[in-house]
Amino acid sequence: MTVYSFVAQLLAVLIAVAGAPLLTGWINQCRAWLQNKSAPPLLLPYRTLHKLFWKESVVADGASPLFRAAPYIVFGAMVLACGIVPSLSTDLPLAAAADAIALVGLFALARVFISLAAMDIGTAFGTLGARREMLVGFLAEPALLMVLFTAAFITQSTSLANIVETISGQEFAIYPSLAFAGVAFAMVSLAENARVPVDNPATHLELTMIHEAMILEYSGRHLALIEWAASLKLFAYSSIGLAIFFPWGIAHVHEPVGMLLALPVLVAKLAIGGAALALIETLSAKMRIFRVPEFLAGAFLLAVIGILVHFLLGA
Amino acid sequence: MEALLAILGIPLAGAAVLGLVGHRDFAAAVNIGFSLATFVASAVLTAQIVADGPILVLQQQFFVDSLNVFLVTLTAFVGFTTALFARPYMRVERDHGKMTPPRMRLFHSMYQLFSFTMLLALTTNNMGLLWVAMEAATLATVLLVAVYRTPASLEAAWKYFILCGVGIAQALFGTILLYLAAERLIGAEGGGLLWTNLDAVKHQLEPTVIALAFVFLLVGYGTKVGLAPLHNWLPDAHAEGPTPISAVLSGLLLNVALYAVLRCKVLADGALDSRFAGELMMGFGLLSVVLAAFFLSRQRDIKRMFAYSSIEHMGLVTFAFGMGGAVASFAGLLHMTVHSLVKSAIFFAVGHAAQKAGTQVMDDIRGLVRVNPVVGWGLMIGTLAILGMPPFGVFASEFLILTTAMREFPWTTPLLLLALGVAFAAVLAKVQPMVFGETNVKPLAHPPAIVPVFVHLGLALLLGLYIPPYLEGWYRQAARLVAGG
Amino acid sequence: MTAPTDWLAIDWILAAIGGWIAIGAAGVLRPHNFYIVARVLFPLGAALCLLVAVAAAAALFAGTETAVLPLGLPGLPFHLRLDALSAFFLMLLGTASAGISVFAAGYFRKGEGTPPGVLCLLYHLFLAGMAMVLLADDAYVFMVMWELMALASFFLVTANHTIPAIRRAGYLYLLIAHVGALAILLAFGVLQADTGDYTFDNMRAQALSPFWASVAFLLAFFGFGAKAGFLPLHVWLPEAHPAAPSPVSALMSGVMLKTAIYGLLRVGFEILPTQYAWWGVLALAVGLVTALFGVVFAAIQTDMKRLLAYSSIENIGLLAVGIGLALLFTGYGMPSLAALSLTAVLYHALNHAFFKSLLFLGTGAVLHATGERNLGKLGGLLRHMPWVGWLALVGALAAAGLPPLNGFVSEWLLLQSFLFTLGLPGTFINNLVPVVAAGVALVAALGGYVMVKFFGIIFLGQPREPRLASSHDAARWERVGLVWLAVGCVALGLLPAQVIALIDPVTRVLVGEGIGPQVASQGWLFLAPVSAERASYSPLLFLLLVAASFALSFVLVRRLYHGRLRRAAPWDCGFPLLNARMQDTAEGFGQPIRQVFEPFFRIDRQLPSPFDRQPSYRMEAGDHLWHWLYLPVARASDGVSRLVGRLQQGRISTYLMYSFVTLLVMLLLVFR
Amino acid sequence: MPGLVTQLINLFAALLLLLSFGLLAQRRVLSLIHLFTLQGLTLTASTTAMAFFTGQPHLYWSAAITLALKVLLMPWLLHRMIERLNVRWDVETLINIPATMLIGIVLVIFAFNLAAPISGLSASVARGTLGIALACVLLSFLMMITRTKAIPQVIGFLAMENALFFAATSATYGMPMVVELGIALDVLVALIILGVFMFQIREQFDSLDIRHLEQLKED
Repeated sequence: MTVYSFVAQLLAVLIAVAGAPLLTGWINQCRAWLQNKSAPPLLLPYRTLHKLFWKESVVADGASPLFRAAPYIVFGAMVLACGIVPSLSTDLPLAAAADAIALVGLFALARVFISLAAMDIGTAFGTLGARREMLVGFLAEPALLMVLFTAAFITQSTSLANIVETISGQEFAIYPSLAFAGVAFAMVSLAENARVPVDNPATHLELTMIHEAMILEYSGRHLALIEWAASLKLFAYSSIGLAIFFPWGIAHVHEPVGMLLALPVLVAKLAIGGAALALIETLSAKMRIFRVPEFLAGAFLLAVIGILVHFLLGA
Repeated sequence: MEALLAILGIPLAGAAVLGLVGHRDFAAAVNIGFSLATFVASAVLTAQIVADGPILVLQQQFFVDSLNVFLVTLTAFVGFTTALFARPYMRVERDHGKMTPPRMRLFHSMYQLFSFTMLLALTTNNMGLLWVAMEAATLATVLLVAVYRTPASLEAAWKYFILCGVGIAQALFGTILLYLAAERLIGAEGGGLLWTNLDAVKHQLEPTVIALAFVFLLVGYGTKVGLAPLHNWLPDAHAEGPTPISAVLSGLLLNVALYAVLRCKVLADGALDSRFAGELMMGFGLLSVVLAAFFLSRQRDIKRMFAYSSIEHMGLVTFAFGMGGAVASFAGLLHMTVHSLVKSAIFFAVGHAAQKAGTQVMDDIRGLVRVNPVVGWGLMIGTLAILGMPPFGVFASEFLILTTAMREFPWTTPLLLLALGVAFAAVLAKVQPMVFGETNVKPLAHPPAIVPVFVHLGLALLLGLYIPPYLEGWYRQAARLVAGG
Repeated sequence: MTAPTDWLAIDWILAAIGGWIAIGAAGVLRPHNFYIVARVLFPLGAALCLLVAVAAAAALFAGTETAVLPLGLPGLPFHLRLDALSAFFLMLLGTASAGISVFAAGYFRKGEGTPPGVLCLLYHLFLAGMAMVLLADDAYVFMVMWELMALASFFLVTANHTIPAIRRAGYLYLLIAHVGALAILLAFGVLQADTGDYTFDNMRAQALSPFWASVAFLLAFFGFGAKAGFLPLHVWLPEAHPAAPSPVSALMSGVMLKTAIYGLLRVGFEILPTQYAWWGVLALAVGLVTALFGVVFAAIQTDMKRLLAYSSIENIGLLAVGIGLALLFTGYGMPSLAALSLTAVLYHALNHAFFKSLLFLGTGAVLHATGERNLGKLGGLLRHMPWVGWLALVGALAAAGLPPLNGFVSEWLLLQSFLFTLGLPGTFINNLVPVVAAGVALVAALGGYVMVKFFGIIFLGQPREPRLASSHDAARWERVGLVWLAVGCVALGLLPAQVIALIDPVTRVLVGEGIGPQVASQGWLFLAPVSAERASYSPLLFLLLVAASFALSFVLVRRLYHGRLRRAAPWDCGFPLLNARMQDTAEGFGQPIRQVFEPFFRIDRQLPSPFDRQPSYRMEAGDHLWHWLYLPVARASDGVSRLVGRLQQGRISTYLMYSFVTLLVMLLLVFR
Repeated sequence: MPGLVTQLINLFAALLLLLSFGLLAQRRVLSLIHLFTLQGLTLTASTTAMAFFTGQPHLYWSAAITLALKVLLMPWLLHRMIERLNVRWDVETLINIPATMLIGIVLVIFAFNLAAPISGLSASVARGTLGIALACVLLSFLMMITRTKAIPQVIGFLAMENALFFAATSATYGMPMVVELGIALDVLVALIILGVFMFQIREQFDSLDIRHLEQLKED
């Protein structure tokens, strides 16, 4: 790998790690506007992280090393995820280390560890959250995989970089299969990022919370890492969606100039995407927990239909 | 020659001697002694036959070739081991007061007489004498079946007697017809009943007569083989008699009766130049296998159940011989051997088990391995062996039979496999809880004679894994005689 | 066989098998001498396992070796053959069972059902039987060893035979195994095509008509499926595996099931000359249903060993799916793609052998420490048995199919091979394949759910019973075994390129193609089965990156901020009476799955009424197939035997009538 | 001359068949025994005739044996038995007599047709009799089936032996001596053992009704 592509890779990771909280902040802001509340400052997430890092972290008596290791593992997994999803350029050396399937595996890894950590203390809430998280996961994962498969079938490759190159490379074409996949992907990412209507990041109401229930025992730097990882996850999902469904503007291999152009494009796309997410969250109401499987099953089926459509229409 | 005389003389003498002293304590030992002597003599005879071919002695009245000499050895051997087993078993029966001294005497002398009739039936060359011996075998055992004098045992004996008597009468009619057919070729001056002569002229024998004769002979001797639907005496007689008798009935009598059928089949095949005889035997065999398999699952008395299993296996052997051909006949002979070894072993184990539990009802026998691991494992292994589990010999022969059937008569294989599967399910379901689990049986005064069980099972295991060349050659000769090719 | 110097691999393996039998015999000589059995014989057996593994690995590339033992039937002595396929599975057997044997050396305790010596005999006969099955090259030795294997494992399953449920499990197991064996026998009967020669060589030579070839395949599929636990022949598996002592469960689940897969591959690809696509469709369908069924049932189990048994059914289903794909590809003449999916199958077989054995042994250690199999009474064991706990975590992550461990690699390969189905002709298949792919993805995700439940409930949280606090960690021998298997899981996960190099000759035997060279061309670091553009995966790099960002964040946080930590009681949400019993139970954890997959189960629930003195709650999720298939069959045969029983109604006149009628009928036969 | 012999033998044969029907029809035990004795007598006569005209010495012997066993010894034993057990009463049958007779006639026709092709081949002067012998066998079989008491069943059994014996002597020139001796011995022992049994059965069930012997069965 050339020095250039190395730089590109590094840049992608750094931008993701640095920019992820910003995206979260932006979404919160939009949501506040849409619900005409007075919006929190855009940089609030950074301050929260800073504050949490300074706080000493309180760990329950019975906690095993697993509990303390989990935040770092999750954070690391999310960083890697952001590293292999082409956000600025498709020229990612790391992309060879993990393709789309491995990406799903990566998310699963993070999910499993956070759930295990939640069960580690042995409070009722932790296990409850873990159970619900896995419930979301076992439907969301295959759905996401099927979405990626649709793209993979179209481009005959599971390496994200190649998918993006192929889709953005050829002249503009409408893929009905991608339409299905897109809807499915939207639903999945809502669920995966603990967003309304599946979960509500802003609530601590026992009966409904999923993600929050799992991290109830965390505090201080551990909590900070988890929150950061969550925003990284959101960033990763957004850039997956952008990369597959709106790949235009992402720099190709061997066009250093593209990088300069790609950054503003990315920011713009993320801004729009975040606004859209906030809009969805505002318009829809939180579901009862046992509606969630139906919701995700719907996403799963849509994704499968997407592939079937591709098989039948060859497009 | 001398060996032959010894084989016939020793048991006869034994019967006489034990008729006098059979009630004494040492009688059991004497019984064993005579059986052992018989076995040794038979071994000698076998050696001679294998060395220098068949013999034909005493005005051609006796004929020993590789087919019957192997059955002679088997008979003598199982007779010997059964005598070994009978010693402690009958002791216990006596302690329980089921056997009075007179009955002991009857048992011992009749035991020897029975083995005499078996050996006579095997070695004689005269179809008439064969019949006489078979009838005599019935007479010798029928009193033993009734020896306990319980209503059930009397009923069993009565049925055994009447059914076998009537059946064997048909065989006599068949023999007469055979004689009638032979007389025209061989002449009235005797000889017309000598199997060797018949075998020599079998191709000129009148087909219609022979067909008729074979039907009667098959019904007659088939009754004693226990082919369905002529089998009805068999379970009762096995269940109600003393276990050593069940062992020899299952292990020997059935074989000898089948041997008689085989001799007749050879003649019929020669005369008829059609598959008539074979098809009849296949029909009977198949019917017996299937019926017996379904009978098995409804049994409550353990000896009764294994009696049905004997019917099943005899059916299988009959089916094999019915198919004919070198491989099938070979398999049939092998199956006869392993069946009588394993089945008698099972009856030994069952006998001890039933004595320990004080009942033959399977639901009341539990957890044998806890009290007496050897008997328990013996019963378990024997059962699995008889169910056709490798690496025991039963599987070897069943493998050959099934594979031949697949080739010759594919439509029969599903039936056979169904029957085998049903039998497996039924028997295993009954035996497993008897052997394993919490126990209710109590140890006995006299240590069980466990050597015979494991000797038999060991031999069966050997035959499943490795058939020594000379044994194989011997089987092949015999198979050639049966298959008539 | 002369001096060991010029021994072939097969000779070494045969020697090892002989050694096992000798060990077993030695064990029986001193059935109650616990020390010799545990400390001498089992380690010896483990050494022989390693010997087998090494010899087999050597034989993988050495080409085919044959041997004929002077045993067996006249005219049909034991033909043995060691080709790449056998060698691969022997390697699997050796490596996995080495760990299991070492564990067993520490596991078997005094005074548990069957005496240790007898167990030792049965255990090593079991090993020998499996090895011989893998070597067999004619129908007779195959059947003999196949049944010997079944028999030995049957006795091992019922080792603790005083419990009626265990006896029933053993009975069910042996019965289904036997029925399957009969089917296999029939399959061989069809394969030899009336030649009467039962050597596999002869069967290979036969050119069967499509009909008979299909019959043979279906019979083999049924027979081997019965052993592998394909639906609907799976019912014995969740009964037998929990019933057995844990090392035996590990051996059965990890290795024995693979012998069934081996048989299917042997018959389906190697003996049968041509494959037909619809076989693949069948295998795909059965496999998917089996996998889904297995994982869904695993998710709701409350007994840890039953849970693992169902998860074995799931993995077997995945293997069947892979075989189905391979059949599809060969059926349409795409051997290279078939090679890809077969690589996935073999790889997954190897992985499953390792992680499932590891998990079963882990449950064994837990069982010994706590005497408890019910998940509802376990918990928090990670603190008290760290060795078992952390090693089980490795196994659980591998079983959950998470990168960078081994379970993920094979699932990755399987999914990869799905991506090539676009080239397959036929609308039906084009509709089927995506659905199956989706199903596989769903199964994989649910596998994660199951493993989180398994590990979380047993090892995490608070001990649900006070006495668990006193549970002790695994002893020395057991640790060694566990570590061996865990290391295997990691190694298989991190070095896919090297493993595939081992699998390559096997696929060449089966379909004449292999993906080895292509993979090798990508270097040792990257796994790219077809081409780097299509897909590539590098577990080492993956691990490295996660670890790096882990370490980096750790260091940075310490450097920029601080590492202060305070221990405190868990937050009780203001409810002071929180205790361990209030944790989520196994039932609770499975409840969402039960809700979502309601129709899968035959649920009978017993809810307490408000007026109960001792209110109790009971919920059993039964198996529909049991009521739809097995009970009717049992009833039918019972009915038939009742009818048959009528014949024997005791009246002598009737019996005479039978004979009379028989006679007349036969006379009529002559007469016409 | 042979013509006459043939007629004689056929006459005896016819007599035998008649007696078998008689046995089939007869209700009273005592008369059953008488009929059986007559049968034995006829058998002896026919055997002697055969011996006389064919000049086969051993046939005389078999005639003598028949006389001794089937005319003297066995009837005597049977008589003693029924006195000891005092069972002189009527015998009820499972199937009523006329029906039994009808079946019997059918059997006879069947037997004749069956034997027709064979009897032609017989070298014996009495070739026609084989069919009759077969008929007698089947009739005795039928009798055993229809009787519900022990003694009649035994008599049926012995009658069957008679028929077989007749077949042996008339259709062929008699079995070899050793065989005949053996058969005779067997039959005698059989009868004795049956006698023993009947006493045992009697003391167990205090009746000779074999419908007591229906306990061993599948249920």
